[in-house]
Amino acid sequence: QKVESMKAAYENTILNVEKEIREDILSYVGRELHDNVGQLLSLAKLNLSSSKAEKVHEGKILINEIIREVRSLSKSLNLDWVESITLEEFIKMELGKLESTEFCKVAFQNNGNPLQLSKEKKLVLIRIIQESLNNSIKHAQPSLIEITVHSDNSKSEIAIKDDGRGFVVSNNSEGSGMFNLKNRMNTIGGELLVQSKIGKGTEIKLILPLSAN
Amino acid sequence: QKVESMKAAYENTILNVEKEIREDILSYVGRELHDNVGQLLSLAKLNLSSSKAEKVHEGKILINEIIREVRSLSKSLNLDWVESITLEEFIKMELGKLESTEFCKVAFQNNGNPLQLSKEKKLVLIRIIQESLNNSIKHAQPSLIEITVHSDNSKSEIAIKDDGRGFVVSNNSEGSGMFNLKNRMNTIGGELLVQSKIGKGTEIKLILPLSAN
Amino acid sequence: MIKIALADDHKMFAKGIAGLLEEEEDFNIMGIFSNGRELLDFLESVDVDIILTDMNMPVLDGEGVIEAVKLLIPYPKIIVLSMYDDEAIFLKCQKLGASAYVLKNADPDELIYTIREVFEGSHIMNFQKVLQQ
Ligand SMILES: Nc1ncnc2c1ncn2[C@@H]1O[C@H](COP(=O)(O)OP(=O)(O)OP(=O)(O)O)[C@@H](O)[C@H]1O
Ligand SMILES: Nc1ncnc2c1ncn2[C@@H]1O[C@H](COP(=O)(O)OP(=O)(O)OP(=O)(O)O)[C@@H](O)[C@H]1O
Ligand SMILES: [K+]
Ligand SMILES: [Mg+2]
Ligand SMILES: [Mg+2]
Ligand SMILES: [Mg+2]
Repeated sequence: QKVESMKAAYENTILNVEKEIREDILSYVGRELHDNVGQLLSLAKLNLSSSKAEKVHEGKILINEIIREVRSLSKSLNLDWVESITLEEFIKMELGKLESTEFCKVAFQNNGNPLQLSKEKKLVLIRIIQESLNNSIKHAQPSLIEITVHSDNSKSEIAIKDDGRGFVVSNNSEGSGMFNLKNRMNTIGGELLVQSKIGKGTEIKLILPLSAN
Repeated sequence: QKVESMKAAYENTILNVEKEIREDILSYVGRELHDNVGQLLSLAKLNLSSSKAEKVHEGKILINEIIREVRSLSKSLNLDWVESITLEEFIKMELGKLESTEFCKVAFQNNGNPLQLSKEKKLVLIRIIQESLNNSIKHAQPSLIEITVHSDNSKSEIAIKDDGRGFVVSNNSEGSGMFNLKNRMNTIGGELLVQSKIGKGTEIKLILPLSAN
Repeated sequence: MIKIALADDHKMFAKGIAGLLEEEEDFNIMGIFSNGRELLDFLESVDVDIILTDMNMPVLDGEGVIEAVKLLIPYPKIIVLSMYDDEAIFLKCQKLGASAYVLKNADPDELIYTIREVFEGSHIMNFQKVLQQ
Protein backbone atom coordinates (compact mmCIF):
# COMPACT_ATOMS: atom_id res chain seq x y z
CA GLN A 1 0.00 0.00 0.00
CA LYS A 2 2.90 2.30 0.80
CA VAL A 3 4.42 1.37 -2.57
CA GLU A 4 1.10 2.28 -4.18
CA SER A 5 0.97 5.71 -2.64
CA MET A 6 4.64 6.36 -3.49
CA LYS A 7 3.93 5.42 -7.07
CA ALA A 8 0.94 7.78 -7.11
CA ALA A 9 3.08 10.60 -5.71
CA TYR A 10 5.71 9.92 -8.35
CA GLU A 11 3.22 9.98 -11.19
CA ASN A 12 1.61 13.08 -9.79
CA THR A 13 4.97 14.84 -9.65
CA ILE A 14 5.74 13.94 -13.26
CA LEU A 15 2.31 15.14 -14.41
CA ASN A 16 2.67 18.46 -12.61
CA VAL A 17 6.18 18.98 -13.85
CA GLU A 18 5.13 18.37 -17.43
CA LYS A 19 2.23 20.76 -17.03
CA GLU A 20 4.42 23.48 -15.61
CA ILE A 21 7.03 23.09 -18.31
CA ARG A 22 4.32 23.35 -20.95
CA GLU A 23 2.82 26.37 -19.21
CA ASP A 24 6.24 27.99 -19.15
CA ILE A 25 6.84 27.38 -22.82
CA LEU A 26 3.44 28.80 -23.67
CA SER A 27 4.07 31.99 -21.81
CA TYR A 28 7.69 32.23 -22.96
CA VAL A 29 6.70 31.93 -26.61
CA GLY A 30 3.78 34.32 -26.14
CA ARG A 31 6.07 36.88 -24.60
CA GLU A 32 8.76 36.43 -27.24
CA LEU A 33 6.21 36.83 -30.02
CA HIS A 34 4.90 40.01 -28.49
CA ASP A 35 8.04 41.58 -27.10
CA ASN A 36 10.66 40.40 -29.54
CA VAL A 37 9.27 39.25 -32.88
CA GLY A 38 6.53 41.91 -32.78
CA GLN A 39 9.02 44.70 -32.17
CA LEU A 40 11.46 43.43 -34.80
CA LEU A 41 8.59 43.35 -37.30
CA SER A 42 7.61 46.92 -36.46
CA LEU A 43 11.19 48.03 -36.87
CA ALA A 44 11.52 46.18 -40.18
CA LYS A 45 8.37 47.85 -41.41
CA LEU A 46 9.66 51.28 -40.46
CA ASN A 47 13.00 50.69 -42.15
CA LEU A 48 11.47 49.31 -45.32
CA SER A 49 9.40 52.45 -45.76
CA SER A 50 12.41 54.72 -45.61
CA SER A 51 13.53 56.54 -48.71
CA LYS A 52 17.17 55.80 -47.89
CA ALA A 53 18.58 52.70 -49.56
CA GLU A 54 20.68 51.97 -46.51
CA LYS A 55 17.64 51.83 -44.20
CA VAL A 56 15.76 49.60 -46.62
CA HIS A 57 18.77 47.30 -46.60
CA GLU A 58 18.67 47.22 -42.80
CA GLY A 59 14.98 46.31 -43.02
CA LYS A 60 15.81 43.30 -45.19
CA ILE A 61 18.48 42.17 -42.76
CA LEU A 62 15.88 42.40 -40.00
CA ILE A 63 13.59 40.08 -41.94
CA ASN A 64 16.35 37.46 -41.87
CA GLU A 65 16.69 37.91 -38.14
CA ILE A 66 12.93 37.51 -37.72
CA ILE A 67 12.95 34.35 -39.81
CA ARG A 68 15.59 32.89 -37.49
CA GLU A 69 13.66 33.89 -34.35
CA VAL A 70 10.40 32.44 -35.61
CA ARG A 71 12.11 29.20 -36.56
CA SER A 72 13.63 28.80 -33.12
CA LEU A 73 10.33 29.59 -31.39
CA SER A 74 8.47 27.09 -33.50
CA LYS A 75 11.08 24.48 -32.49
CA SER A 76 10.67 25.23 -28.79
CA LEU A 77 6.91 24.64 -29.11
CA ASN A 78 7.48 21.15 -30.32
CA LEU A 79 7.92 19.41 -26.98
CA ASP A 80 10.10 16.73 -28.56
CA TRP A 81 13.04 18.89 -27.59
CA VAL A 82 12.58 17.72 -23.99
CA GLU A 83 13.34 14.19 -25.16
CA SER A 84 16.03 14.98 -27.66
CA ILE A 85 18.13 17.26 -25.49
CA THR A 86 20.53 16.22 -22.71
CA LEU A 87 20.29 17.97 -19.36
CA GLU A 88 23.70 19.50 -19.98
CA GLU A 89 22.46 20.99 -23.27
CA PHE A 90 19.34 22.27 -21.54
CA ILE A 91 21.44 24.03 -18.90
CA LYS A 92 23.63 25.64 -21.56
CA MET A 93 20.52 26.83 -23.39
CA GLU A 94 18.96 28.40 -20.29
CA LEU A 95 22.22 30.11 -19.35
CA GLY A 96 22.56 31.28 -22.94
CA LYS A 97 19.11 32.92 -22.78
CA LEU A 98 20.06 34.66 -19.54
CA GLU A 99 23.32 35.88 -21.02
CA SER A 100 21.65 37.27 -24.11
CA THR A 101 19.30 39.41 -22.01
CA GLU A 102 22.41 40.78 -20.28
CA PHE A 103 20.81 40.13 -16.94
CA CYS A 104 24.06 38.89 -15.40
CA LYS A 105 27.18 36.88 -16.19
CA VAL A 106 26.80 33.12 -16.39
CA ALA A 107 29.14 30.18 -16.14
CA PHE A 108 28.79 26.47 -16.76
CA GLN A 109 31.12 23.77 -15.50
CA ASN A 110 30.71 20.18 -16.43
CA ASN A 111 33.03 17.42 -15.31
CA GLY A 112 32.96 13.71 -14.79
CA ASN A 113 30.70 11.36 -16.75
CA PRO A 114 27.78 12.56 -18.85
CA LEU A 115 24.48 12.34 -16.93
CA GLN A 116 22.40 9.23 -17.52
CA LEU A 117 18.75 10.05 -16.83
CA SER A 118 15.37 8.60 -17.57
CA LYS A 119 12.99 10.96 -19.35
CA GLU A 120 10.96 11.45 -16.16
CA LYS A 121 13.93 12.33 -13.97
CA LYS A 122 15.22 14.66 -16.63
CA LEU A 123 11.85 16.45 -16.66
CA VAL A 124 11.88 16.88 -12.90
CA LEU A 125 15.46 18.17 -12.90
CA ILE A 126 14.70 20.55 -15.77
CA ARG A 127 11.85 21.99 -13.78
CA ILE A 128 13.82 22.32 -10.54
CA ILE A 129 16.68 24.03 -12.37
CA GLN A 130 14.22 26.41 -14.03
CA GLU A 131 12.67 27.27 -10.67
CA SER A 132 16.05 27.76 -9.02
CA LEU A 133 17.12 30.07 -11.85
CA ASN A 134 13.82 31.94 -11.55
CA ASN A 135 14.53 32.49 -7.86
CA SER A 136 17.99 33.86 -8.57
CA ILE A 137 16.55 36.15 -11.23
CA LYS A 138 13.63 37.30 -9.08
CA HIS A 139 15.25 37.64 -5.68
CA ALA A 140 19.05 37.71 -5.84
CA GLN A 141 20.22 40.59 -8.09
CA PRO A 142 23.38 38.57 -8.76
CA SER A 143 26.29 39.54 -10.96
CA LEU A 144 27.03 35.90 -11.71
CA ILE A 145 24.98 32.70 -11.94
CA GLU A 146 26.95 29.51 -12.18
CA ILE A 147 25.80 25.94 -12.74
CA THR A 148 28.08 22.99 -12.10
CA VAL A 149 27.38 19.43 -13.11
CA HIS A 150 29.48 16.63 -11.72
CA SER A 151 28.79 12.95 -12.12
CA ASP A 152 30.86 10.03 -10.85
CA ASN A 153 30.17 6.33 -10.38
CA SER A 154 28.13 6.78 -7.23
CA LYS A 155 26.10 9.97 -7.78
CA SER A 156 25.30 12.99 -9.92
CA GLU A 157 25.46 16.47 -8.46
CA ILE A 158 24.11 19.66 -9.95
CA ALA A 159 24.75 22.99 -8.24
CA ILE A 160 22.99 26.24 -9.11
CA LYS A 161 24.83 29.13 -7.50
CA ASP A 162 24.35 32.88 -7.50
CA ASP A 163 26.44 35.61 -5.85
CA GLY A 164 23.40 37.73 -5.02
CA ARG A 165 21.82 38.99 -1.82
CA GLY A 166 21.14 35.62 -0.21
CA PHE A 167 18.40 34.93 2.35
CA VAL A 168 17.80 33.28 5.70
CA VAL A 169 17.00 29.72 4.74
CA SER A 170 14.99 28.67 7.80
CA ASN A 171 12.56 31.57 7.41
CA ASN A 172 11.80 30.88 3.82
CA SER A 173 12.10 27.24 3.03
CA GLU A 174 8.90 25.96 4.64
CA GLY A 175 5.53 25.81 2.95
CA SER A 176 6.87 27.55 -0.12
CA GLY A 177 8.00 26.86 -3.67
CA MET A 178 11.34 25.77 -2.29
CA PHE A 179 9.62 23.13 -0.14
CA ASN A 180 7.90 21.85 -3.25
CA LEU A 181 11.24 21.53 -5.04
CA LYS A 182 12.68 19.51 -2.16
CA ASN A 183 9.68 17.25 -2.27
CA ARG A 184 10.06 16.68 -5.97
CA MET A 185 13.72 15.91 -5.61
CA ASN A 186 12.83 13.34 -2.94
CA THR A 187 10.18 11.77 -5.15
CA ILE A 188 12.81 10.89 -7.75
CA GLY A 189 15.05 9.44 -5.03
CA GLY A 190 17.34 12.44 -4.71
CA GLU A 191 17.98 15.28 -2.34
CA LEU A 192 17.96 19.07 -2.53
CA LEU A 193 20.17 21.19 -0.28
CA VAL A 194 19.94 24.94 0.09
CA GLN A 195 22.84 27.04 1.31
CA SER A 196 22.46 30.78 1.52
CA LYS A 197 24.02 33.70 3.38
CA ILE A 198 22.84 37.30 3.41
CA GLY A 199 25.08 39.27 1.10
CA LYS A 200 26.98 36.20 -0.05
CA GLY A 201 24.56 34.48 -2.39
CA THR A 202 22.76 31.18 -2.65
CA GLU A 203 23.64 27.67 -3.71
CA ILE A 204 21.09 24.97 -4.52
CA LYS A 205 22.56 21.48 -4.69
CA LEU A 206 20.74 18.63 -6.36
CA ILE A 207 22.10 15.20 -5.51
CA LEU A 208 20.94 12.10 -7.26
CA PRO A 209 22.49 8.74 -6.27
CA LEU A 210 23.38 6.69 -9.32
CA SER A 211 21.11 3.90 -8.06
CA ALA A 212 18.18 6.30 -8.44
CA ASN A 213 18.99 7.20 -12.04
CA GLN B 1 -16.35 6.17 -1.05
CA LYS B 2 -18.22 6.18 -4.32
CA VAL B 3 -18.43 9.96 -4.04
CA GLU B 4 -14.65 10.03 -3.54
CA SER B 5 -13.94 8.05 -6.68
CA MET B 6 -16.40 10.12 -8.68
CA LYS B 7 -14.65 13.23 -7.49
CA ALA B 8 -11.30 11.75 -8.48
CA ALA B 9 -12.64 10.88 -11.94
CA TYR B 10 -13.96 14.40 -12.32
CA GLU B 11 -10.67 16.01 -11.37
CA ASN B 12 -8.80 13.63 -13.59
CA THR B 13 -11.02 14.54 -16.52
CA ILE B 14 -10.47 18.26 -15.96
CA LEU B 15 -6.70 17.77 -15.71
CA ASN B 16 -6.56 15.77 -18.92
CA VAL B 17 -8.79 18.19 -20.76
CA GLU B 18 -6.63 21.13 -19.76
CA LYS B 19 -3.53 19.27 -20.80
CA GLU B 20 -4.97 18.41 -24.19
CA ILE B 21 -6.14 21.95 -24.81
CA ARG B 22 -2.67 23.23 -23.95
CA GLU B 23 -1.08 20.58 -26.15
CA ASP B 24 -3.38 21.62 -28.96
CA ILE B 25 -2.50 25.28 -28.63
CA LEU B 26 1.19 24.41 -28.57
CA SER B 27 0.99 22.41 -31.74
CA TYR B 28 -1.38 24.86 -33.42
CA VAL B 29 0.91 27.80 -32.73
CA GLY B 30 3.99 25.75 -33.68
CA ARG B 31 2.38 24.82 -36.98
CA GLU B 32 1.19 28.36 -37.64
CA LEU B 33 4.64 29.76 -36.94
CA HIS B 34 6.27 27.25 -39.20
CA ASP B 35 3.76 26.95 -42.02
CA ASN B 36 2.09 30.31 -42.04
CA VAL B 37 4.28 33.01 -40.49
CA GLY B 38 7.44 31.29 -41.74
CA GLN B 39 6.14 31.09 -45.30
CA LEU B 40 4.83 34.65 -45.28
CA LEU B 41 8.23 35.82 -44.09
CA SER B 42 10.01 33.96 -46.86
CA LEU B 43 7.60 35.39 -49.38
CA ALA B 44 8.04 38.90 -48.01
CA LYS B 45 11.81 38.50 -48.22
CA LEU B 46 11.58 37.41 -51.86
CA ASN B 47 9.33 40.31 -52.77
CA LEU B 48 11.47 42.84 -50.96
CA SER B 49 14.57 41.72 -52.85
CA SER B 50 12.92 42.32 -56.19
CA SER B 51 13.99 45.25 -58.32
CA LYS B 52 10.36 45.93 -59.25
CA ALA B 53 8.71 48.64 -57.16
CA GLU B 54 5.43 46.75 -57.33
CA LYS B 55 6.94 43.61 -55.77
CA VAL B 56 8.58 45.63 -53.02
CA HIS B 57 5.20 47.17 -52.31
CA GLU B 58 3.68 43.69 -52.04
CA GLY B 59 6.45 42.75 -49.65
CA LYS B 60 5.54 45.64 -47.37
CA ILE B 61 1.88 44.63 -47.39
CA LEU B 62 2.96 41.12 -46.40
CA ILE B 63 4.82 42.53 -43.40
CA ASN B 64 1.56 44.06 -42.18
CA GLU B 65 -0.15 40.71 -42.59
CA ILE B 66 2.63 39.02 -40.60
CA ILE B 67 2.32 41.60 -37.84
CA ARG B 68 -1.39 40.76 -37.54
CA GLU B 69 -0.75 37.01 -37.50
CA VAL B 70 1.93 37.25 -34.86
CA ARG B 71 -0.29 39.38 -32.68
CA SER B 72 -3.17 36.93 -32.82
CA LEU B 73 -0.85 33.98 -32.12
CA SER B 74 0.63 35.70 -29.12
CA LYS B 75 -2.89 36.30 -27.83
CA SER B 76 -3.89 32.66 -28.22
CA LEU B 77 -0.85 31.60 -26.16
CA ASN B 78 -2.07 33.57 -23.22
CA LEU B 79 -4.39 30.96 -21.74
CA ASP B 80 -6.54 33.63 -20.14
CA TRP B 81 -8.70 33.44 -23.23
CA VAL B 82 -10.18 30.15 -21.95
CA GLU B 83 -11.59 32.04 -19.01
CA SER B 84 -12.55 35.24 -20.75
CA ILE B 85 -14.43 33.70 -23.67
CA THR B 86 -17.96 32.26 -23.67
CA LEU B 87 -18.56 28.84 -25.21
CA GLU B 88 -20.59 30.52 -27.94
CA GLU B 89 -17.67 32.80 -28.78
CA PHE B 90 -15.34 29.81 -28.78
CA ILE B 91 -17.54 27.97 -31.25
CA LYS B 92 -17.69 30.98 -33.54
CA MET B 93 -13.91 31.26 -33.39
CA GLU B 94 -13.35 27.61 -34.29
CA LEU B 95 -15.86 27.76 -37.13
CA GLY B 96 -14.21 30.98 -38.28
CA LYS B 97 -10.82 29.24 -38.47
CA LEU B 98 -12.35 26.41 -40.50
CA GLU B 99 -14.03 28.83 -42.84
CA SER B 100 -10.86 30.82 -43.41
CA THR B 101 -9.01 27.69 -44.53
CA GLU B 102 -11.87 27.14 -46.99
CA PHE B 103 -12.14 23.54 -45.85
CA CYS B 104 -15.91 23.60 -46.00
CA LYS B 105 -18.90 25.82 -45.36
CA VAL B 106 -19.84 26.43 -41.76
CA ALA B 107 -22.97 27.56 -39.93
CA PHE B 108 -23.75 28.51 -36.37
CA GLN B 109 -27.18 28.68 -34.81
CA ASN B 110 -27.72 29.92 -31.34
CA ASN B 111 -31.10 30.21 -29.70
CA GLY B 112 -32.58 30.28 -26.24
CA ASN B 113 -30.70 31.51 -23.19
CA PRO B 114 -26.97 32.12 -23.16
CA LEU B 115 -25.08 29.14 -21.70
CA GLN B 116 -24.22 29.35 -18.01
CA LEU B 117 -21.18 27.17 -17.37
CA SER B 118 -18.56 26.73 -14.71
CA LYS B 119 -14.98 27.06 -15.95
CA GLU B 120 -14.46 23.30 -15.65
CA LYS B 121 -17.55 22.35 -17.65
CA LYS B 122 -16.66 24.92 -20.25
CA LEU B 123 -13.21 23.35 -20.59
CA VAL B 124 -14.67 19.88 -21.06
CA LEU B 125 -17.19 21.08 -23.63
CA ILE B 126 -14.50 23.04 -25.48
CA ARG B 127 -12.43 19.88 -25.72
CA ILE B 128 -15.32 17.68 -26.85
CA ILE B 129 -16.31 20.18 -29.50
CA GLN B 130 -12.74 20.36 -30.73
CA GLU B 131 -12.54 16.58 -30.97
CA SER B 132 -15.87 16.32 -32.76
CA LEU B 133 -14.76 18.94 -35.25
CA ASN B 134 -11.46 17.11 -35.70
CA ASN B 135 -13.39 13.95 -36.54
CA SER B 136 -15.49 15.73 -39.13
CA ILE B 137 -12.36 17.24 -40.64
CA LYS B 138 -10.42 13.97 -40.62
CA HIS B 139 -13.06 11.48 -41.60
CA ALA B 140 -16.14 13.09 -43.12
CA GLN B 141 -15.18 15.19 -46.19
CA PRO B 142 -18.23 17.34 -45.56
CA SER B 143 -19.40 20.32 -47.54
CA LEU B 144 -20.99 21.84 -44.44
CA ILE B 145 -20.34 21.73 -40.72
CA GLU B 146 -23.04 23.17 -38.52
CA ILE B 147 -23.10 23.78 -34.79
CA THR B 148 -26.33 24.52 -32.97
CA VAL B 149 -26.60 25.74 -29.40
CA HIS B 150 -29.93 25.69 -27.65
CA SER B 151 -30.50 26.35 -23.99
CA ASP B 152 -33.79 26.44 -22.12
CA ASN B 153 -34.73 26.29 -18.46
CA SER B 154 -34.20 22.56 -18.14
CA LYS B 155 -31.13 21.79 -20.27
CA SER B 156 -28.49 22.95 -22.72
CA GLU B 157 -27.98 21.18 -26.01
CA ILE B 158 -25.08 21.52 -28.40
CA ALA B 159 -25.15 19.72 -31.72
CA ILE B 160 -22.15 19.32 -34.05
CA LYS B 161 -23.34 18.15 -37.42
CA ASP B 162 -21.60 17.39 -40.70
CA ASP B 163 -23.06 16.32 -44.04
CA GLY B 164 -20.11 14.04 -44.85
CA ARG B 165 -19.68 10.33 -45.45
CA GLY B 166 -20.98 9.10 -42.10
CA PHE B 167 -20.03 5.80 -40.42
CA VAL B 168 -21.53 2.76 -38.74
CA VAL B 169 -21.71 3.87 -35.14
CA SER B 170 -21.69 0.48 -33.44
CA ASN B 171 -18.43 -0.56 -35.15
CA ASN B 172 -16.55 2.51 -34.17
CA SER B 173 -17.74 3.88 -30.93
CA GLU B 174 -16.15 1.41 -28.53
CA GLY B 175 -12.67 1.67 -27.07
CA SER B 176 -11.94 4.72 -29.15
CA GLY B 177 -11.67 8.48 -28.89
CA MET B 178 -15.45 8.66 -29.18
CA PHE B 179 -15.85 6.43 -26.13
CA ASN B 180 -13.56 8.80 -24.24
CA LEU B 181 -15.73 11.76 -25.20
CA LYS B 182 -18.88 10.01 -23.94
CA ASN B 183 -17.14 9.29 -20.69
CA ARG B 184 -16.12 12.89 -20.25
CA MET B 185 -19.60 14.10 -20.98
CA ASN B 186 -20.90 11.70 -18.29
CA THR B 187 -18.32 12.94 -15.79
CA ILE B 188 -19.75 16.43 -15.96
CA GLY B 189 -23.27 15.08 -15.54
CA GLY B 190 -24.23 15.21 -19.20
CA GLU B 191 -24.72 12.88 -22.10
CA LEU B 192 -23.25 12.46 -25.58
CA LEU B 193 -25.31 10.96 -28.41
CA VAL B 194 -23.94 9.94 -31.80
CA GLN B 195 -26.11 9.66 -34.85
CA SER B 196 -24.54 8.77 -38.16
CA LYS B 197 -25.57 7.26 -41.46
CA ILE B 198 -23.34 6.24 -44.33
CA GLY B 199 -23.53 8.91 -47.00
CA LYS B 200 -25.72 11.15 -44.88
CA GLY B 201 -23.36 12.60 -42.32
CA THR B 202 -22.92 12.63 -38.58
CA GLU B 203 -24.47 14.44 -35.68
CA ILE B 204 -22.95 14.60 -32.19
CA LYS B 205 -25.36 15.83 -29.55
CA LEU B 206 -24.15 17.10 -26.19
CA ILE B 207 -26.87 17.36 -23.58
CA LEU B 208 -26.28 18.99 -20.23
CA PRO B 209 -29.21 19.18 -17.75
CA LEU B 210 -29.38 22.60 -16.18
CA SER B 211 -29.00 21.02 -12.75
CA ALA B 212 -25.54 19.86 -13.83
CA ASN B 213 -24.41 23.29 -14.96
CA MET C 1 16.26 71.39 -33.87
CA ILE C 2 14.00 69.03 -31.94
CA LYS C 3 16.06 67.34 -29.23
CA ILE C 4 14.93 63.78 -28.55
CA ALA C 5 15.77 61.13 -25.93
CA LEU C 6 14.61 57.54 -26.26
CA ALA C 7 14.03 54.67 -23.81
CA ASP C 8 13.30 51.09 -24.88
CA ASP C 9 14.57 47.83 -23.45
CA HIS C 10 14.59 46.16 -26.87
CA LYS C 11 18.03 47.39 -27.85
CA MET C 12 17.83 46.59 -31.51
CA PHE C 13 14.49 48.35 -31.74
CA ALA C 14 15.77 51.40 -29.86
CA LYS C 15 18.85 51.70 -32.05
CA GLY C 16 16.82 51.15 -35.20
CA ILE C 17 14.25 53.83 -34.37
CA ALA C 18 16.99 56.26 -33.38
CA GLY C 19 18.74 55.63 -36.70
CA LEU C 20 15.54 56.32 -38.63
CA LEU C 21 14.73 59.51 -36.72
CA GLU C 22 18.31 60.72 -37.08
CA GLU C 23 17.66 60.86 -40.83
CA GLU C 24 15.27 63.78 -40.31
CA GLU C 25 17.12 67.08 -40.63
CA ASP C 26 15.34 68.78 -37.76
CA PHE C 27 15.69 65.85 -35.30
CA ASN C 28 18.59 65.40 -32.96
CA ILE C 29 18.80 62.17 -30.96
CA MET C 30 20.44 63.09 -27.68
CA GLY C 31 20.49 59.67 -26.06
CA ILE C 32 19.22 56.07 -26.21
CA PHE C 33 18.50 54.17 -22.99
CA SER C 34 17.34 50.68 -22.17
CA ASN C 35 15.16 51.56 -19.19
CA GLY C 36 13.42 54.51 -17.57
CA ARG C 37 15.95 54.87 -14.78
CA GLU C 38 18.87 55.44 -17.19
CA LEU C 39 16.79 57.95 -19.11
CA LEU C 40 15.92 59.91 -15.97
CA ASP C 41 19.56 59.97 -14.87
CA PHE C 42 20.46 61.45 -18.24
CA LEU C 43 17.71 64.08 -18.03
CA GLU C 44 19.23 65.44 -14.83
CA SER C 45 22.03 67.00 -16.82
CA VAL C 46 20.71 67.32 -20.37
CA ASP C 47 17.67 69.21 -21.69
CA VAL C 48 15.52 67.60 -24.35
CA ASP C 49 12.27 68.59 -26.07
CA ILE C 50 10.74 65.19 -26.64
CA ILE C 51 10.95 61.90 -24.79
CA LEU C 52 10.05 58.72 -26.61
CA THR C 53 9.32 55.90 -24.20
CA ASP C 54 8.42 52.24 -24.42
CA MET C 55 5.81 50.91 -21.92
CA ASN C 56 7.28 47.57 -20.88
CA MET C 57 10.79 48.02 -19.50
CA PRO C 58 12.66 46.60 -16.52
CA VAL C 59 13.72 48.75 -13.54
CA LEU C 60 11.46 51.68 -14.45
CA ASP C 61 8.70 51.31 -17.04
CA GLY C 62 6.85 53.76 -19.27
CA GLU C 63 4.30 54.75 -16.63
CA GLY C 64 7.13 55.44 -14.21
CA VAL C 65 8.86 57.60 -16.78
CA ILE C 66 5.75 59.73 -17.39
CA GLU C 67 5.11 60.16 -13.67
CA ALA C 68 8.69 61.08 -12.84
CA VAL C 69 9.13 63.48 -15.74
CA LYS C 70 5.88 65.30 -14.98
CA LEU C 71 6.90 65.62 -11.35
CA LEU C 72 10.59 66.43 -11.60
CA ILE C 73 11.29 68.06 -14.94
CA PRO C 74 7.98 69.07 -16.42
CA TYR C 75 9.30 70.60 -19.60
CA PRO C 76 9.95 67.74 -22.05
CA LYS C 77 6.90 66.31 -23.74
CA ILE C 78 6.40 62.59 -23.73
CA ILE C 79 5.41 60.33 -26.57
CA VAL C 80 4.61 56.73 -25.68
CA LEU C 81 5.77 54.24 -28.27
CA SER C 82 3.84 51.09 -27.48
CA MET C 83 3.05 47.56 -28.63
CA TYR C 84 -0.37 47.70 -26.96
CA ASP C 85 -3.46 48.71 -28.93
CA ASP C 86 -5.33 48.75 -25.64
CA GLU C 87 -7.58 51.67 -24.74
CA ALA C 88 -7.07 51.25 -20.98
CA ILE C 89 -3.31 51.66 -21.38
CA PHE C 90 -3.82 54.60 -23.74
CA LEU C 91 -6.09 56.34 -21.22
CA LYS C 92 -3.70 55.68 -18.37
CA CYS C 93 -0.84 57.31 -20.27
CA GLN C 94 -3.04 60.25 -21.21
CA LYS C 95 -4.11 60.73 -17.61
CA LEU C 96 -0.55 60.62 -16.37
CA GLY C 97 0.37 63.38 -18.78
CA ALA C 98 1.71 61.84 -21.97
CA SER C 99 1.34 64.10 -25.02
CA ALA C 100 0.92 61.33 -27.58
CA TYR C 101 0.58 57.57 -27.99
CA VAL C 102 1.94 55.86 -31.09
CA LEU C 103 1.83 52.15 -31.87
CA LYS C 104 5.14 50.57 -32.73
CA ASN C 105 3.71 49.14 -35.89
CA ALA C 106 2.02 52.34 -36.98
CA ASP C 107 2.85 53.70 -40.39
CA PRO C 108 6.37 55.10 -40.42
CA ASP C 109 5.42 58.69 -41.23
CA GLU C 110 3.04 58.71 -38.31
CA LEU C 111 5.79 58.77 -35.70
CA ILE C 112 7.77 61.52 -37.41
CA TYR C 113 4.63 63.56 -37.98
CA THR C 114 3.50 63.10 -34.37
CA ILE C 115 6.89 64.20 -33.01
CA ARG C 116 6.63 67.48 -34.95
CA GLU C 117 3.00 68.00 -33.87
CA VAL C 118 3.80 67.40 -30.23
CA PHE C 119 6.81 69.71 -30.45
CA GLU C 120 4.59 72.46 -31.87
CA GLY C 121 1.86 71.74 -29.31
CA SER C 122 -0.78 70.97 -31.92
CA HIS C 123 -1.23 67.24 -31.33
CA ILE C 124 -4.57 65.97 -30.02
CA MET C 125 -4.70 62.52 -28.42
CA ASN C 126 -7.41 60.25 -29.75
CA PHE C 127 -7.56 56.47 -29.37
CA GLN C 128 -9.52 55.89 -32.56
CA LYS C 129 -6.79 57.69 -34.49
CA VAL C 130 -4.17 55.52 -32.76
CA LEU C 131 -5.93 52.43 -34.07
CA GLN C 132 -6.05 53.78 -37.63
CA GLN C 133 -2.32 54.36 -37.75
N1 LIG D 1 18.39 32.78 -5.10
C1 LIG D 1 17.76 33.49 -4.12
N2 LIG D 1 18.27 34.67 -3.67
C2 LIG D 1 17.66 35.36 -2.72
N3 LIG D 1 16.51 35.00 -2.12
C3 LIG D 1 15.95 33.85 -2.50
C4 LIG D 1 16.54 33.03 -3.51
N4 LIG D 1 15.76 31.95 -3.68
C5 LIG D 1 14.74 32.07 -2.82
N5 LIG D 1 14.85 33.21 -2.11
C6 LIG D 1 13.94 33.66 -1.02
O1 LIG D 1 13.16 32.57 -0.63
C7 LIG D 1 11.78 32.84 -0.78
C8 LIG D 1 11.03 31.59 -1.15
O2 LIG D 1 11.30 31.20 -2.48
P1 LIG D 1 10.20 30.41 -3.28
O3 LIG D 1 10.75 30.01 -4.62
O4 LIG D 1 9.76 29.32 -2.40
O5 LIG D 1 9.03 31.46 -3.43
P2 LIG D 1 8.93 32.74 -4.41
O6 LIG D 1 10.05 32.73 -5.41
O7 LIG D 1 8.82 33.95 -3.56
O8 LIG D 1 7.56 32.50 -5.14
P3 LIG D 1 7.30 31.56 -6.42
O9 LIG D 1 8.49 30.63 -6.57
O10 LIG D 1 6.07 30.82 -6.08
O11 LIG D 1 7.18 32.50 -7.56
C9 LIG D 1 11.73 33.97 -1.78
O12 LIG D 1 10.61 34.77 -1.63
C10 LIG D 1 13.00 34.74 -1.50
O13 LIG D 1 12.80 35.64 -0.44
N1 LIG E 1 -17.71 12.88 -38.36
C1 LIG E 1 -17.34 11.66 -38.77
N2 LIG E 1 -17.52 11.29 -40.06
C2 LIG E 1 -17.14 10.08 -40.49
N3 LIG E 1 -16.56 9.15 -39.70
C3 LIG E 1 -16.35 9.44 -38.42
C4 LIG E 1 -16.71 10.71 -37.88
N4 LIG E 1 -16.40 10.71 -36.56
C5 LIG E 1 -15.85 9.52 -36.31
N5 LIG E 1 -15.83 8.75 -37.40
C6 LIG E 1 -15.35 7.36 -37.48
O1 LIG E 1 -15.26 6.84 -36.19
C7 LIG E 1 -13.95 6.37 -35.92
C8 LIG E 1 -13.61 6.62 -34.47
O2 LIG E 1 -13.43 8.00 -34.19
P1 LIG E 1 -12.48 8.42 -33.03
O3 LIG E 1 -12.47 9.88 -32.86
O4 LIG E 1 -12.86 7.61 -31.87
O5 LIG E 1 -11.04 7.93 -33.53
P2 LIG E 1 -10.11 8.57 -34.67
O6 LIG E 1 -10.61 9.89 -35.09
O7 LIG E 1 -9.94 7.56 -35.74
O8 LIG E 1 -8.73 8.72 -33.89
P3 LIG E 1 -8.33 9.92 -32.94
O9 LIG E 1 -9.57 10.67 -32.54
O10 LIG E 1 -7.71 9.24 -31.78
O11 LIG E 1 -7.41 10.76 -33.75
C9 LIG E 1 -13.07 7.11 -36.90
O12 LIG E 1 -11.90 6.39 -37.21
C10 LIG E 1 -13.98 7.25 -38.11
O13 LIG E 1 -13.96 6.07 -38.88
K1 LIG F 1 19.42 64.58 -37.69
MG1 LIG G 1 10.40 31.02 -6.55
MG1 LIG H 1 -11.07 11.35 -33.60
MG1 LIG I 1 9.89 46.92 -23.92
